Amino acid sequence: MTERYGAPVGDGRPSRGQAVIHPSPSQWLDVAAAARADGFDQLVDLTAVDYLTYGADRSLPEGVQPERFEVVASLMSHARLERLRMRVQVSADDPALPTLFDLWPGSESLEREVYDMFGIAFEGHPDLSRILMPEDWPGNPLRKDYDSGRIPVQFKAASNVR
Amino acid sequence: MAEAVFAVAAVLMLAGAIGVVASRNPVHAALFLVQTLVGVALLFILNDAHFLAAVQVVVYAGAIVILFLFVIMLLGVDKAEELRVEPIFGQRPLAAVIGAALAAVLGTVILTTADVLSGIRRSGGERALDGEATDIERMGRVLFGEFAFAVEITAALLTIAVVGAVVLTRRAARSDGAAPAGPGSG
Amino acid sequence: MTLQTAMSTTGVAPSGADRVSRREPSAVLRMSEAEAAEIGGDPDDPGDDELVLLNMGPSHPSTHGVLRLMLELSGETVLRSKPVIGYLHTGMEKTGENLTYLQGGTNVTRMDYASPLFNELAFSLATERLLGIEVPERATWIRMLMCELNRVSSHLLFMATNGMDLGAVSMMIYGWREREEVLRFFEKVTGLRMNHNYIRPGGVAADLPADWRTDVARLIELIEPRLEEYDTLLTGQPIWRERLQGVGVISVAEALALGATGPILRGAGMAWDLRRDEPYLFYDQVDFDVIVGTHGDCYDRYAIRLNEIRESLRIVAQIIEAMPSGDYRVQDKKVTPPPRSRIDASMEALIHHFKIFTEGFKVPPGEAYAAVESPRGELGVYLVSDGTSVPYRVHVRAPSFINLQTLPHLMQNGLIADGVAIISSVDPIMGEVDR
Amino acid sequence: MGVGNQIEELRERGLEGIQHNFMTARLESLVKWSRARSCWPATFGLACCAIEMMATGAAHYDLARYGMEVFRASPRQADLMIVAGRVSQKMAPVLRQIYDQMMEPKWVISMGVCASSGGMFNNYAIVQGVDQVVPVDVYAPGCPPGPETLMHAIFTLHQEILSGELLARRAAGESGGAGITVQQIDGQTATATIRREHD
Amino acid sequence: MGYLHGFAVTLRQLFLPRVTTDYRGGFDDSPSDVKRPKPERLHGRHVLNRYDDGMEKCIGCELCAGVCPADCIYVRGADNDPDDPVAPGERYGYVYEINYLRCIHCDLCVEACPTQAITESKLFEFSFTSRDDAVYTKDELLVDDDGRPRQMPWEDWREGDDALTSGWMRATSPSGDSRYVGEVAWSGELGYGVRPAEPADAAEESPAGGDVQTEGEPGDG
Amino acid sequence: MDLSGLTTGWYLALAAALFIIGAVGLLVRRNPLVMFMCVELMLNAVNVTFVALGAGLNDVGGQVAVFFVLVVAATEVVIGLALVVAINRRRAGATTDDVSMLKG
Amino acid sequence: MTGHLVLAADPMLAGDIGLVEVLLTLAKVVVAFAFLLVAVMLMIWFERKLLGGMHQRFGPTIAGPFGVLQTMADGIKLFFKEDLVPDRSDRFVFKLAPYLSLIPAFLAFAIVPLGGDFNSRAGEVEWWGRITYLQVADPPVGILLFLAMSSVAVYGVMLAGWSSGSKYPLLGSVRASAQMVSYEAALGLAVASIVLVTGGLSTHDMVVAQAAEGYFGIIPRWNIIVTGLVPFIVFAIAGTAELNRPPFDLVEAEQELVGGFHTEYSSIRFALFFLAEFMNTITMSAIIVTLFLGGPSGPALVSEIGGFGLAWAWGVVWFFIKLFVLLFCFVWMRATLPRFRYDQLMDLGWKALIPVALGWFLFLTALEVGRERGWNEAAVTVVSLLVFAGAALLLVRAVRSGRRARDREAARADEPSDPVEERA
Repeated sequence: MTERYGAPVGDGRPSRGQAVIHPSPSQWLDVAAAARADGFDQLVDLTAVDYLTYGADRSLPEGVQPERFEVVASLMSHARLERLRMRVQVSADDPALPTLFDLWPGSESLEREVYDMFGIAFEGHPDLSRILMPEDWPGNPLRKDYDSGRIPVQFKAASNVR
Repeated sequence: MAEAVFAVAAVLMLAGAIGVVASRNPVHAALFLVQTLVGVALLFILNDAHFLAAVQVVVYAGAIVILFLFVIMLLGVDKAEELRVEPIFGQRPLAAVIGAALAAVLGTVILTTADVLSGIRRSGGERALDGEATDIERMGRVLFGEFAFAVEITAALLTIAVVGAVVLTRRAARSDGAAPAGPGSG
Repeated sequence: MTLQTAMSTTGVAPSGADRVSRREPSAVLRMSEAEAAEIGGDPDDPGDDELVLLNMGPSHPSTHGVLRLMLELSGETVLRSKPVIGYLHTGMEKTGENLTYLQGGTNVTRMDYASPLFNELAFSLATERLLGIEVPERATWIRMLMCELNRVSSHLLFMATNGMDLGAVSMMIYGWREREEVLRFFEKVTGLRMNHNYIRPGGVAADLPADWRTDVARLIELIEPRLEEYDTLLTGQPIWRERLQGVGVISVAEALALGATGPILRGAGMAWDLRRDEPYLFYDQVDFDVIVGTHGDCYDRYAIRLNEIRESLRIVAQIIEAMPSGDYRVQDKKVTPPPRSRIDASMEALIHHFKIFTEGFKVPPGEAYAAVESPRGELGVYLVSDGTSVPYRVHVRAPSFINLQTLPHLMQNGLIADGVAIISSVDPIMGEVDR
Repeated sequence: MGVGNQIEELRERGLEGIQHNFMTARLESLVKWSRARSCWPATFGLACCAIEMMATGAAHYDLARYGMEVFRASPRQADLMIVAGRVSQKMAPVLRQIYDQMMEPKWVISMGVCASSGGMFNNYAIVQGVDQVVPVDVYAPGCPPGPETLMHAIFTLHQEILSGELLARRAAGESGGAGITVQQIDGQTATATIRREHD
Repeated sequence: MGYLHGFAVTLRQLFLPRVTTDYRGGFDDSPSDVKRPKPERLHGRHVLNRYDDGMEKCIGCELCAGVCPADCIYVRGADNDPDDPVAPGERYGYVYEINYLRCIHCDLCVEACPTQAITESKLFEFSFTSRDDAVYTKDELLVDDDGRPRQMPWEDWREGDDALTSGWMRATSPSGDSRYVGEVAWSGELGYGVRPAEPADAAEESPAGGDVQTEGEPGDG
Repeated sequence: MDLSGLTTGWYLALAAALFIIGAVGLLVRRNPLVMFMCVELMLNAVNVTFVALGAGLNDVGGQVAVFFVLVVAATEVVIGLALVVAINRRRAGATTDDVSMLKG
Repeated sequence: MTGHLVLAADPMLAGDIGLVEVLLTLAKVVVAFAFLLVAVMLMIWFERKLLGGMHQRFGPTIAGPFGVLQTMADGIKLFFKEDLVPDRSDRFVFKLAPYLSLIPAFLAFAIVPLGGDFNSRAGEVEWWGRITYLQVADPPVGILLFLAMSSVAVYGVMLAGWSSGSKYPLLGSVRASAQMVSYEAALGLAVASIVLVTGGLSTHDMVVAQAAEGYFGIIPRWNIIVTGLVPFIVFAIAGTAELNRPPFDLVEAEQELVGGFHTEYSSIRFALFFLAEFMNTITMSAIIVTLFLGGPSGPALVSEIGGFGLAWAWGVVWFFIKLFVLLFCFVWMRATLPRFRYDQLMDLGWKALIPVALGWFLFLTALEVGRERGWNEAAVTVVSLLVFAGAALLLVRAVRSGRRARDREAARADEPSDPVEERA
C-alpha cells in the first residue's frame, strides 16, 4: 500500500478489514489524487476525530506525529470492491487541510460539516460555511472541549428548576 | 321600472368612470372599469340587446380587463401613481378646457334637439327590432348576411392581433426558454 | 469517466477566488443566507430583473420536514439551488459520546426514523467489529428479517410521501396503510412502532414471538397484491409518468462524483448494492435481484423502490424458511448480561448484571467502520473507542446527508414544480441529514 | 335583541368578555362545540413524530373522524399547531414565527418528549421544551407517541376546548405565556421566551 | 387508456371493510370507542410491582436510573425499617420518579432491574395538560393493594391494559441464551402470581434447559 | 311598458358624459395602462350611443356596430398591452422592485 | 322601445306582474339559495366521507349523526376565528375578493332548471294558477350568463392574491386565473356545440330539446349522445380545471412553491372562498347535467298521489340523481389522479382541448349543414372526419416541431449539461 502511493503513509496495515494509510497533511492531496487515479471513484465518507481527551494508546504507525485532530476519509473502489481509509493528523494550532472538492465534488457537505463541527478549515472549498448550526453559532460542538450542554431533568423530589 | 334601472345603471357607469380616472392605483382603476362595464351592460339590456349585454360581460369583463390586470401584475406596476405631479406643464388646465368644451358642445346638441330621432325614418324588414325573432337571431342574420365580409375581416384582424401580441412579448432566446404562459401568449 | 467530466458535469468551476460569486455557472447556489438577503434589485446588474431568489421551507408541508431550499429562478426555471439544512440538528454524534455502547442504540435509532433498524444494525456491526465477536446465527437471521421488513416499511413511506407530493391523495393513504401493518409486526416483536432499540451489539434484544411465521407470511400475502394495485394506480398512469420521466436526471458518473448511493446510484444504472457486493449478515445465502434503472430520473427511482419492496418480500420469504433455532445474543459474558433466572441464584451473576448495566461493557481501543445498505444507500457508522465502555467518537455516514448533495444538480434547469418530485425522489430523511 | 351586537362583541373580545344571558350561553357552547369539532392542524412536522402524526391521519387511525384531516399549509387558517419532533435552536425562531402567524384562538400540542422537553437529547442543539418558545396546551409523552397517544392528546385538547377551561387558563397568564425559562448549562438560553408565573 | 385503470383501484377500496379503529380517547360514551388490541411486549407506562406478599420489589439500587439514556428516572434508596420493612432485603426505593416528558420507552430500565420491580404496562393512551402531571411519583407508579396499576385521571385505562405489565421482561432473558428462553425467571407478582414464560419460537423444540444443539424445524406456534 | 320619460336623448347625454370623462382621463393620467382604460371608457360611450340609437330607430344595425367595436377593442387592447409589456421589458426597471420583494 | 328585463323568458313574467308573481320569484330565489347552501354543506361532508371510503377509513363521524354537521362546525368555527387583514394588503379589495368569487357561483346557478315535468308539458309547473318554470331565471341568453359568471369569478381569485400584498399569493393567483381564463375558451367551445344542436341559448330550451323522444326508445336524446361525447369530455375536463379541483389543483397543493391565492385569508373570508369553491363545483355539475345529461328530464314513474300532481317532482329527483353521479365522479377523480404540472396543464388546455373542441364543433356544423342541404350524410361524415383527422395530425406535428425548436434553443443557451440531451 505504501508503495502504491509513493509516500510514507504509515504501515498500510489493515484495520478491522479495511486498508488504512496515514498521509501527512502536505501529502494529503497528492495521495488522494493518486488514489483517485487508482480507481477509488467515490469518496464515501469524510469526518474528523478530536483526540484531545483520548485515554488509550493512539497506536499510530512509525513516523506519524499524533496531533489533536485527525481527519478520516473513506474511499471506495467499485471496480475492485475495495475500501481505503485515509487518516491525516491535523494540528490544533492550524486546523486546516486542502480540500478534496476538486477530486470528489461529493466532499462538499462533508467538509462543511467537519468545518462546522470541528473548526477545521478546508482550503479551496467553494463555500466553506456552517452547515448544521446557525451561521452565528459560537464554537464547534463536536470538539471535546465543547460542553454537550445539559439542563437538569425535572423531578418533584429533586429541587430542580424543572 | 325602466327609469329606475336606467338611473342605477347611469350612476354605476358614471361613478365607475370617475373612479377609473381618479383612482391612483391601476388595479382599482381596472375594477372601476368593470363597474362601468356592468353599467353599460345594464343599459344594453334596457335596450333589448341581451346578447350584447352578455358578450359585453364575457369579452370586456372576462377577457379585456383580466388582461389589463394580468399585465399590471406581470409588470408589477400596481404602485399607486402620484397624481399630484403633472406630467407635462399645462396639460391639466388644457384637459379641463377641452373637457369643458366637449361638454358644452355635446350638451348644447342634446338640449337643443330634445328628441333627436324625430323625423328620422324607422327601420323595418330584417333589421327591424320589433319582429318575432330574438335579438340573437336578428344579429346572426344581419352579421352573417349583410356584414359577412366585415366579419371575415374582423376574424383576420383578431388573428393578426394574436400573432402580433405573441411576437411582441416573445423574449429573445435565453436559457430559460419557458416564458410564463398566459392568455396573451396563446 | 475522467475527473474532468465529473467536474464539468457537476458544473464545478476550477479553483479561483472569484468562484464564490453569484454569477458562477454551477448548479449550486453558493451564497450564505446573509448574502442572499442583500441581493436583488441591483440596478447595475444587467439581467438582474429576470433572476429571482426564492426560499422554500424550512416548514415544508410534506414529510421532508425541515428541508429548506434557496432557489435562483429565471421565470419558472430553477437555475441554481442550495439546500439549507441543520433545522433538525440534534447533536446526536455528541450525545453518542456520552452514552455507553449498550445505550447507544437508543441514540442512533432516532437518526433515520424511517428505517431505525438499519441505524441500530450499522452501529451494532461497528461495535461488534471493534469487539471482535461473532453474533449467533439466529440473531443474524432475525436481524435480516427485521431489516428487510424495515426496508419494506421505509419504501412504503416513500411511496406515500411521493404520492402526496405529486397529488396522488389515495397513494398517500395506501402507503401509510400498508406500512402500518408492518409496524404492527415490529410492535409485536420489539414493543415499539419506531425507534426500537432492538438490534444491539451482540445480537437482538428479544427473540421473535412464537407465531411470527404466520404474521410474516400474512404480511407478505397482504402487501404483494397491494403492490400490483400501486402499479395500476400510478405506474400505469400517464399523468404520473409524465411528471416523473425525464425529471431530475443524473448519470452514473455524476452520482459517483457526488457520493450518491442507494436508489439514486442504482437509478442511474449502476448495479451497486452492499447486500450483494459486500455481503454482511447472511445476504450471500439468500437469493435476490438488485434493481437497476437506466435513465436516472425520478421515475426510475420510484420504480426501483417499488420493486425493491418486492425483492425484500422475496428475501423475507426465504428467511422464514432458513431461520434456525438457537441463541439470539452472543454468549459472551463480557457483552451480554447473565440470564435473569441466575441473578437470584448466583451472587456472581448479580454482580455481573450490575456491572453490565451500570458501566456497560468495555470495548478494545481502535476504530472501525461498518456499512449497511439502508433504504437510502450506504449507511456507515465509524466508531472510535478508547477502551472504555463509552464510544470516544460516533460518526454516522448518513446516506440522506450525502444524497442531498445531488439535489442542486438534479434540479438545475428544471421547473419549480419538478422540484417537489425531485426532492421526494431523493427521499431525504431530515433526522438523518441533520443528526 | 342585539344578537348581532353580541356576535360582534364575541368576535372582538373573545368568549369571556361578555355578560351571559341565555342566548349567548347557548351561542357560546355552540362555538366551543364547533371549535372542538373542527380543529384544523397546521402542518408542522419536524422529525420522527411527524411520521407518526401522519400515520395518525391515515386509514388505521383516521383523524378525519374528528374533522381534522384538513391539514392547512397556511398558518392563517390553522387552529392547532402540533409540534411534532425535536425543535433545534435553529428551528425555534421559525416555529415562533409560524405560531405568531396563526390566528386566535390557537392551540399547541407538544407531541413527543423531544418537543416537550428535549427528550433524550439533553444537549446544546435542542430547545429543551418547546414551551420556552410557544405556550403549550397539551403534552403527549412517548418517543414517538403512538397514534393512540397523539389521539388522546388531541381528545384531551378537545375536552379542554369544550369545557372552556383552556381559554380561561390562558387568559389568567400574564401574556398568554409560554411557561418557564431555563438557562441551559452551556450558556445557550432559549431563543424566545415569554415569562409566566408557573402555578 | 392508462388514465382509467386507476379508477377501478380506488373504487374497489370502497367495498373493502374499514381498517380504522374507532378510538375516541374515552371522552365519548359511544360504544364504538375501542382501543386497538396491544401486543404483549408493548412498552407503555411503567408500573412498580409488589411481591405476592405485598412487599415492594424495588430495592432502590438505581440501576434503572443509571441505564436510562434519557435520565428520566430519579431513584433514592433508603434503609428498611427492620420492624416494618417496605421491601425484602436491606433497602427499598424511597423516592421513585419518572418524568414522562423525557422517557423514551426503550425499556432498558426493565431489562436492568434485578428484581423485576419496574415493568411496563400496555397503556400508551395518556397525555398531560401541565408539566407537573408528567412527573410520576412513586405513589402513582406503585401498584395498589390488589397489584393493579393506579389509574390517573388523565390516563385512559381499558379492560386488559393492566394484565400484561411484564410482557417485555418475559420476552427477554436478557442473556439471549436459548436455554433460558421460555423458562420462568422472575418472582411472583401481587395479583398475578407467577406469570408463565413467553412461548418463544426458539424454545419450542427444546423446552427449558433442553439441548440447544439440536437443529430442528421449529413449529409455527 | 311605456317608457315615455326615457327618451333616446337621455342615453345620448349619459354617453356624452362617459365620453367626456374618458377623454379627460386620457389627457390627465400618465400611466399607459390607465390611459388604455380611459380609451375603453370612450369606446363604451360610443357603444351606448349605438345601442340606444339602434333601439330608437328600431334597427339592429346599432347592435352589429357594437359587436364590431367590441372586437376592435379586444384587438387594440391585446396589441397595446403587448407593446407595454415589451417596452417594460426593455427598460427593465419596473420589475426590479419585485425581485427585492421576494426576499424572506 | 320596450325594455323588458332579463327574467322575462319565464312565462309567468310575460303577462302582468302582481304580488303572487313577485312572491313566487322571491320564493324561488330563496329556495335555490338555501338549496345551494345545504348542498354545499352536504357536498363537503360527502366528499370527505367518500374519500374516507376510498381509503378504507371512516371520514367525519363525530360532528352530528355520521358527521353530517362537520361542515357546519367548520363554518361556525371559522366565523368566530380572529380575522386578519394584512398590513400590506389593499384593504378594500382584500375584503371584496371573497364576495367576487362567491356571488357568481350563485348567480350561475340561477339558470339551472331544477325540476319540472318535461314529458308532457315542457317543464312547466302550475302553482296558484301561474305557469312557471322550476328555475330561478331563464334569460334568453341563458348559457352565456354562465360563461359570463365564470369569467367574473376569476376576479375573486385574482384580486384575492393581489390584494394580500405578498408575492406568494400573487403568483398563486396569477397562475390560478391564467388557468381559469385559458380553460374558459375550451368551455365556451364545448358549449357552442350544444348551442348548435339545440338552436338556442336558453337552458330551459336545452332541457326541452333533450327530453324529446330518444333513439330506439331506450337511449335518451341527451346532448352527451347527440353531440357525440367529445364536447362532454372537453367540458368535463375544462370544467374541472376551471374549478381548480384535483387533478388541476396546482394552486391548492403546491404551497411549498407558490402559496395559494387564499394564503393570507383566515376566518370568515376564508370560509367564503371555501364555500365558493364547493358552490362552483355544484354549479358546474348542475350545468353539466343541464347541458349534457338532460337536466331534470326523465320518466315520471308515479305521476300523481291522491290527485296531487307529482310529475314535476320526478324532474327534481332525476336532477338530483344525475347531480349526485357527477359529484361522485369529481370526488373519485380526486381520489385517483395525480396532479398535473403547470406546463402540462397549459399544454392540455391550449394544445389539446381547445383544438379538439373547435374541430368537433366544425365537424358538427358540417353535419348540420349537410343535413339541411340534404347531402349524403355518410359521405359528409366520412369527409369531415378525414378533415378532422388531418387537422389533428397537422397540429400534432406543429406542436412537436415547436417543442424541438424550443429544445434546440435551450440547448444552445447552455451547452454543457442538458440532462435530457445526455439521455437521448
